[in-house]
Amino acid sequence: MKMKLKMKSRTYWGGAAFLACLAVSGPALAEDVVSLGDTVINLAYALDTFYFLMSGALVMWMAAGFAMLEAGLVRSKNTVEILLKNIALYSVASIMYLVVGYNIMYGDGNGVIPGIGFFLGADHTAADVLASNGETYYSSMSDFFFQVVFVATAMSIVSGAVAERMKLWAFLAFAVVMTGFIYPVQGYWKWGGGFLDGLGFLDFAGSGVVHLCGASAALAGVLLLGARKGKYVSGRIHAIPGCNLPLATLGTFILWLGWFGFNGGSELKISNIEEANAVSMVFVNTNAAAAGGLVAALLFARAWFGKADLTMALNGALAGLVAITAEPLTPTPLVATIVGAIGGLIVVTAIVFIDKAKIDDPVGALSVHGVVGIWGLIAVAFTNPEGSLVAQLTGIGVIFAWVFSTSFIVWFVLKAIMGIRVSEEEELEGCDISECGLDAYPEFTKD
Amino acid sequence: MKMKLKMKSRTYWGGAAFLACLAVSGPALAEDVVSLGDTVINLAYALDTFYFLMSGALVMWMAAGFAMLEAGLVRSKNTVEILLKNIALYSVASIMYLVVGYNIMYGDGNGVIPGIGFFLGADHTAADVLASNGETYYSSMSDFFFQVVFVATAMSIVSGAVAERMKLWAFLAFAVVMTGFIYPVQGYWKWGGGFLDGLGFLDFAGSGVVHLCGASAALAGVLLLGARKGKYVSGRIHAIPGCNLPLATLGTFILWLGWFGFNGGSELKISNIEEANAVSMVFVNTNAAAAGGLVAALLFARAWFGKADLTMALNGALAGLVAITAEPLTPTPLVATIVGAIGGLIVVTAIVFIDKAKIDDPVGALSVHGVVGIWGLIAVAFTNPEGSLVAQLTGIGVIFAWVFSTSFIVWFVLKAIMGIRVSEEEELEGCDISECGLDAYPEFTKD
Amino acid sequence: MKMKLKMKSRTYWGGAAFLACLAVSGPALAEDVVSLGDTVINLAYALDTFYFLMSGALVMWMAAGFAMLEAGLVRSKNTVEILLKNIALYSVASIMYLVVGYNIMYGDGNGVIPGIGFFLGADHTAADVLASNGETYYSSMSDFFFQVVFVATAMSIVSGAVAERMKLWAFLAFAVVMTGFIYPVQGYWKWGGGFLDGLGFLDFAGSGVVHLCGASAALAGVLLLGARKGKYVSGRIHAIPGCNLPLATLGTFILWLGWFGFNGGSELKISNIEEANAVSMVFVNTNAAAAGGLVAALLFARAWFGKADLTMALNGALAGLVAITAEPLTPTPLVATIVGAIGGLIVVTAIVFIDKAKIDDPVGALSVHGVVGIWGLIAVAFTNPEGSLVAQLTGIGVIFAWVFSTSFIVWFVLKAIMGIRVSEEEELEGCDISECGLDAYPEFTKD
Amino acid sequence: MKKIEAIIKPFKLESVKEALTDIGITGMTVSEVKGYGRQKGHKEVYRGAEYNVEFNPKTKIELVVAGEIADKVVEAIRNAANSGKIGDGKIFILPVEDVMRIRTGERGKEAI
Amino acid sequence: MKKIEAIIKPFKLESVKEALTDIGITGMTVSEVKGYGRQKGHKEVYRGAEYNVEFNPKTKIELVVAGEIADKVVEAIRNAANSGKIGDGKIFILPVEDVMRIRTGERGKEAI
Amino acid sequence: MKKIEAIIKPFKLESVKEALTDIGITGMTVSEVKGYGRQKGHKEVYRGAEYNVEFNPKTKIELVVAGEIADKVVEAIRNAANSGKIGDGKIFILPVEDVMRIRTGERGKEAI
Ligand SMILES: Nc1ncnc2c1ncn2[C@@H]1O[C@H](COP(=O)(O)OP(=O)(O)O)[C@@H](O)[C@H]1O
Ligand SMILES: Nc1ncnc2c1ncn2[C@@H]1O[C@H](COP(=O)(O)OP(=O)(O)O)[C@@H](O)[C@H]1O
Ligand SMILES: Nc1ncnc2c1ncn2[C@@H]1O[C@H](COP(=O)(O)OP(=O)(O)O)[C@@H](O)[C@H]1O
Repeated sequence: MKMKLKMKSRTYWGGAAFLACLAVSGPALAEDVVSLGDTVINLAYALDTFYFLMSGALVMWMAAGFAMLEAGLVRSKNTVEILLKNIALYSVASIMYLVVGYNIMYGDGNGVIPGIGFFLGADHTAADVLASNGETYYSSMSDFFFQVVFVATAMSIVSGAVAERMKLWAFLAFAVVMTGFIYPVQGYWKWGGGFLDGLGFLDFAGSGVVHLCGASAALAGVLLLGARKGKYVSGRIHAIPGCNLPLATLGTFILWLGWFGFNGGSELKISNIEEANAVSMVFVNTNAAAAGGLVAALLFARAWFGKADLTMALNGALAGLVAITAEPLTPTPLVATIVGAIGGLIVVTAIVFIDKAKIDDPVGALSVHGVVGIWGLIAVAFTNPEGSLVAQLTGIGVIFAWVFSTSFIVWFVLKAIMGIRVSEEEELEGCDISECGLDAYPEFTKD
Repeated sequence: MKMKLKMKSRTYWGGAAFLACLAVSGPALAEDVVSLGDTVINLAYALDTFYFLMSGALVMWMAAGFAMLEAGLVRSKNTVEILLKNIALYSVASIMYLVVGYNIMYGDGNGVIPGIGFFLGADHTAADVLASNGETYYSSMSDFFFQVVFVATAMSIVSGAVAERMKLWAFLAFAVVMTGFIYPVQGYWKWGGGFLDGLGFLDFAGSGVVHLCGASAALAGVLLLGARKGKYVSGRIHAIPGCNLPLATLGTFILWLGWFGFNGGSELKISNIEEANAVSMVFVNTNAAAAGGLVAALLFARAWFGKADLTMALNGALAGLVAITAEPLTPTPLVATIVGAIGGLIVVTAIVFIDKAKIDDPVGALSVHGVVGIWGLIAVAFTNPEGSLVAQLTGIGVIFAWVFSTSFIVWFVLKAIMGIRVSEEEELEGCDISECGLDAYPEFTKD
Repeated sequence: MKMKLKMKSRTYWGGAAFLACLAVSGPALAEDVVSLGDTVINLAYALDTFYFLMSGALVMWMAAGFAMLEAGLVRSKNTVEILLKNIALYSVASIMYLVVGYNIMYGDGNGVIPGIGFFLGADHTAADVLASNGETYYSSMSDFFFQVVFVATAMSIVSGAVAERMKLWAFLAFAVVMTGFIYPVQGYWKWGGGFLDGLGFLDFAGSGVVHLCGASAALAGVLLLGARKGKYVSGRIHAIPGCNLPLATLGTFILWLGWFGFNGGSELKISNIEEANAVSMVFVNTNAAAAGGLVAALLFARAWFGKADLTMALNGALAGLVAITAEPLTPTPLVATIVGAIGGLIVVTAIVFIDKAKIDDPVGALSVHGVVGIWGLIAVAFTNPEGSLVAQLTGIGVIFAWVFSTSFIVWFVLKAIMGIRVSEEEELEGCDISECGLDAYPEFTKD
Repeated sequence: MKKIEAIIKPFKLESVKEALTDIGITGMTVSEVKGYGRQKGHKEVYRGAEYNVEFNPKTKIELVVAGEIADKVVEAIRNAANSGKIGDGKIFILPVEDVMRIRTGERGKEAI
Repeated sequence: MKKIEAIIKPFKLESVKEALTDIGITGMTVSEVKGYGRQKGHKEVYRGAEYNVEFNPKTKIELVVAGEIADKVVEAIRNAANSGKIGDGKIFILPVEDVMRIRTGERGKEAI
Repeated sequence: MKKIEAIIKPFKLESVKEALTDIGITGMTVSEVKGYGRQKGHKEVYRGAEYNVEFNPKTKIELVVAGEIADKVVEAIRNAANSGKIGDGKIFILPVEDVMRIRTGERGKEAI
């Protein structure tokens, strides 16, 4: 990677070179101005691309966040399997979205039926970019990278909700369909310029397209899967404490950090004053909403249960993040804090009621990403002048209907073919031994 | 977030568009040069803003570092509470600094008495920026984001020192005052352009404004709080080993990484050759100082105690980072390494003597951020030609006096109102159960 | 760090200032164009430098990844020591490379015998940069920073292979020679423009210069060190499970993230369209290869052992990353996925056979970085038109021969002088107590 | 007085505890142990190397009771812990000479 | 010879150990156990669902001593472990038929 | 029937288990304990403060056997666990009145 060897010969604007032609008149000068202008376009393209890549890297990091969060909230006997599911689903998503997902989501469909295609085309040539008059302003490969990590996020949401009882291979089989087809289709409807986008449905970074989507798929799975053995016995709810709360906290911090890329990158451009201000506003609001969510959830849980429940506080922060994701740009930081705080209150309530409804969600994914995702989408109608409640509700309905129904079918088929739940025996001794043949913490005594 | 939909209509410099007017003469050309120049200013503004946001994200990540470091160095029975304190204080800081802190720190005061204001104003308009002739060169929102994470850092320092015995809610109440008032006031005195700045007191990234500040507040709390039960019995010092050293090490690595944003971002500009070189130098020196601190502390601990104490090595790395923070730009990398190494030697000594003085600091925060923070500020007098020992000592005195005294009062009042220490019973069974109602590691047997 | 105080007085291009001279004619205009051109060069320099620093920070983060991965795969009684080795080796590398390594690697040698020098020179002046006509386009300090983290990576590879039995101080002594001399010399041969580079040996980001290098040094150490007590007893292989798989998984995620800086930064330039596209392609391919490696290793392990071995899956992802590192730019994402997948198949096989050969490598470093590093270098001959199998094989041979032989000598001398292996007693009770005097998890019962 | 030690499968603890409280037992001490017996352990594979985990996790219940109710207690434990599968465990009855309640210093049956 | 098993509160271990060494006891074996008894456990709330932790952490001390000093030992333990609060624990005395020191093969009292 | 409790060094467990199976023992229960005895613990330093870890990790093996083979078992354990170093541990022999196999309800020797 030695610098001197890699320097391209192509010559860009060089002040030195230019001093020579100071004397020369109009035309020559004009040419220099053109070459200079082209250099500036090159620079802007490079900056926007770099901003994309950094944002994408931060979102990729969220995969680690989900893995740690979930590994911390399950029991030790199911830890290896949840870790494996998380890192494997990220890999599956990376491959499936490359093979076909991206083309479905950003191909040319008719608004409802998406187009289809495979793999990635060549990147923009310099000539095209210069000729595009600003229309083409960053690498399509960087766009793919930024998009692919989003799919993984949606799928990560599922793994938490079905934890501690779903078969590894059934889960990965679902991941193939989810990341290659289910997610891209609804993604096309909104971000691909499909009919939802036409309807004026607003979803800045994916409270709906990513979070509600993931939660809807998870719900379908959970309903077909049933609760963990021992969770609801003779009508009573049994708490099943997570085995490693430092991991869960680390996971939340990772997600919080990654979210700056998730929302910040979704502005899609930073190379001028307005855009730079916009991205900055998104960063500030994203942070404010998370803080608001955590504080609200913490106080609420304390008031309700008499204890400062760390796991609720963590879910509160995530709720704040999910809530602001649909519109992190237009609200003021104060409003963003409030939007997040409401998300925090909602998530605590949702977790308790979903539990009472005997829907077993070990990590609270349905509440955080589903219920609060809906809140975030509705909030747009109030925080963004261009937002309309009708459009938002339509979007919510469409995304849920599509993802839930298709997921339900896929889960159902998987259940019929290979089964989606481990045997009672295996569940008792833990999925780690039966599915992975390993203990997560072999040296530490367990209950 | 679909690109095509978000593209602003505003047209910027486009080579293609320009080719058309090649023929045209002077004035037209001149206009193009102007529009081109504006585009360049836009770009520089975007780059500096992006640099700010990335630096801020790295500093935000330090909050996770403190959480992991502290969770690793306390006993398992107090782990949930320290995790909660850390993530909650970050949230409180984010809100309080947004509400009022930022305005106190960067409002217009008379040099001693700061101004006051609430929430954030609008960002710079493109017109203002273009008219500012380079004075205004990055988003004020990105500035806020970069500043807010610093407050959290200062507050994180406190949580470690008072760990394992302070009440959660008293701690958070203190955080409100600290992040909304105490920190911003002294921040104003230096970075807000107050009298300390006028005196020529130098503190590049906050060895004083952030680290000494946090340590001074911590000291006041520790003195009023007393040592953990069983730490000093009948004159003998009892070691209370941290329960999870991999977490402590992870935390140190996180802090090390985040520090590149902490110091690197404090150059505040990167968009030209001199600034880019400066930021690079800061990165190199920050890394060198940390390395020097770790090696020095490791060798010193080995020589002194006969064992290669990992926790001392970790504190050594942090000491190196704190030491260089006051001036990471002017010293050569070799000098930076030495400044860090001296920090490493100091921290080991300080930890032992503070312990002998029966001041109980579970994680060594007073030594790392306080004692070494002072060393870092003094070092400036020797590593920066513009530095003066008198000014540095004045700054140290002022910051300590202000933060210690105000903090002492706040802690004192809290002690009177609600009490700051958990009951002996609760301390024995651990704060996790009594305050949070959870175990951090419920499945793993404890001593 | 108050902005207003740090603003340089130097005036750059300002549209406002410019409006004044709209009237003026040719020459004045020309001057403005020059000053504008210089500003653009400044900007490009700043962007490339920033890109370097961010990439370097990501690579630095890999040090944490190795620490967590290794801490997760050893037994709890050797955890403190492996953590200490990892963070200490990073520090030693930072210092040694600063003192002399960098100068050996990028000094002026004769192609075989490198030059020598100490510490770092001054950075480029603005004048030089402007005069360089694009040749000099980023800060030399940022270059150093990016380079130094690579050395640490190579050394981190060693620590894993010799874990659980090597003396701490012997290891660190080796680190001094490795990072100050052995690595830089072969680095010079390739990236410093030495004879390997002349031969057309291609190694984009270091499958050979970094990974094979680290593995070769590790192999020499392992051979002299022997297997852990109890690993191979009476011809039977005894599994020694890692004690904390969540840590190992976290480490893998960290490495995956850091690798974007490792490969992405090795393009060395991003400030124009072609380069921005190139960096983007590198990101996409790096991610694709890791995903391919994980999936392939997971399926292969499942088929072979009947269990979905998480540790093999993690090694598979790392294998994919190592495999693509030699050429992440020219292959299409699909090809990159395949290159990674083959790496995943190779690593599983290699781990099993190296184990059968009674070469004890607790974390699989020899297989991941050595065997797969070689595969990555060979693959270049097929994925890069400019690649030649002969040149690649030569490079592999030279790097291995040099690093293995010199390392062997150093290990041998260390063994003679101070011994490289802990006593049987110490190994039984664990290195943590004997070498560091600490337990990693003092409160949790161990087998 | 007798000391009864029962080695049971961990997931049976809850029902055994209930069975015992049902017959009026107010105290017991529980610990985690590893058992070796007819029930064979399971195979694990770690990085290609197979190995047997020969010890199965078990829970040990210790309680001291008045001699006359010992059999009743043994029966209660057996009924609650029995799943008919190999590995259900064992119950041992040992003689106890005396008992003291630390708090009160009481001795003998009163102390139980 | 007698075997004395004491179930005490964990934080009392230090003082009990000292009390025993004071009366010349040179060996004992300690383990972590969970206790069920009059002392009720505590409530925890996890994500809104309350649950009782009915078992309290206890420490079990086992030591074998010569019959004649058994009472002395029991008293020593009691005095050191007694806090007068419910949950202080129990002491059981069991008969031991023989003892062997592995290192030397000694038997009987010499082996203790 | 007798109950044999052996306190041994953890790393001896494997060989003791083998020695026992060699003489036909089919069941045993193992737990982790901490031992205090002649073998002194080790010093640790934590952040400059020295402290003694007075308890050494030990493994406790409990097995109930028919009275007549008790001595054979004790010998087997001793030979396998003996390293001649201080801290090798102890073997205690206690009387057992009855045994029940939970699965079958068998009593006495058949249940072992
Ligand atoms: N002789 C023995 N002494 C002590 N514990 C025993 C003995 N035999 C069995 N156990 C314990 O009982 C458990 C169950 O015994 P096992 O033979 O596996 O099944 P079962 O009790 O159905 O015959 C073993 O895991 C072990 O903990
Ligand atoms: N019958 C018993 N057999 C065995 N252990 C017992 C018995 N009764 C109590 N224990 C142990 O003693 C501990 C303290 O007993 P508890 O009834 O809670 O208080 P107290 O000893 O003050 O009456 C219990 O937690 C349990 O571990
Ligand atoms: N009187 C005793 N009662 C119960 N356990 C004992 C007794 N004496 C020793 N032990 C156990 O045996 C272990 C070894 O004893 P120790 O005195 O250290 O060495 P040795 O057995 O060689 O004399 C101790 O760690 C302790 O666990």
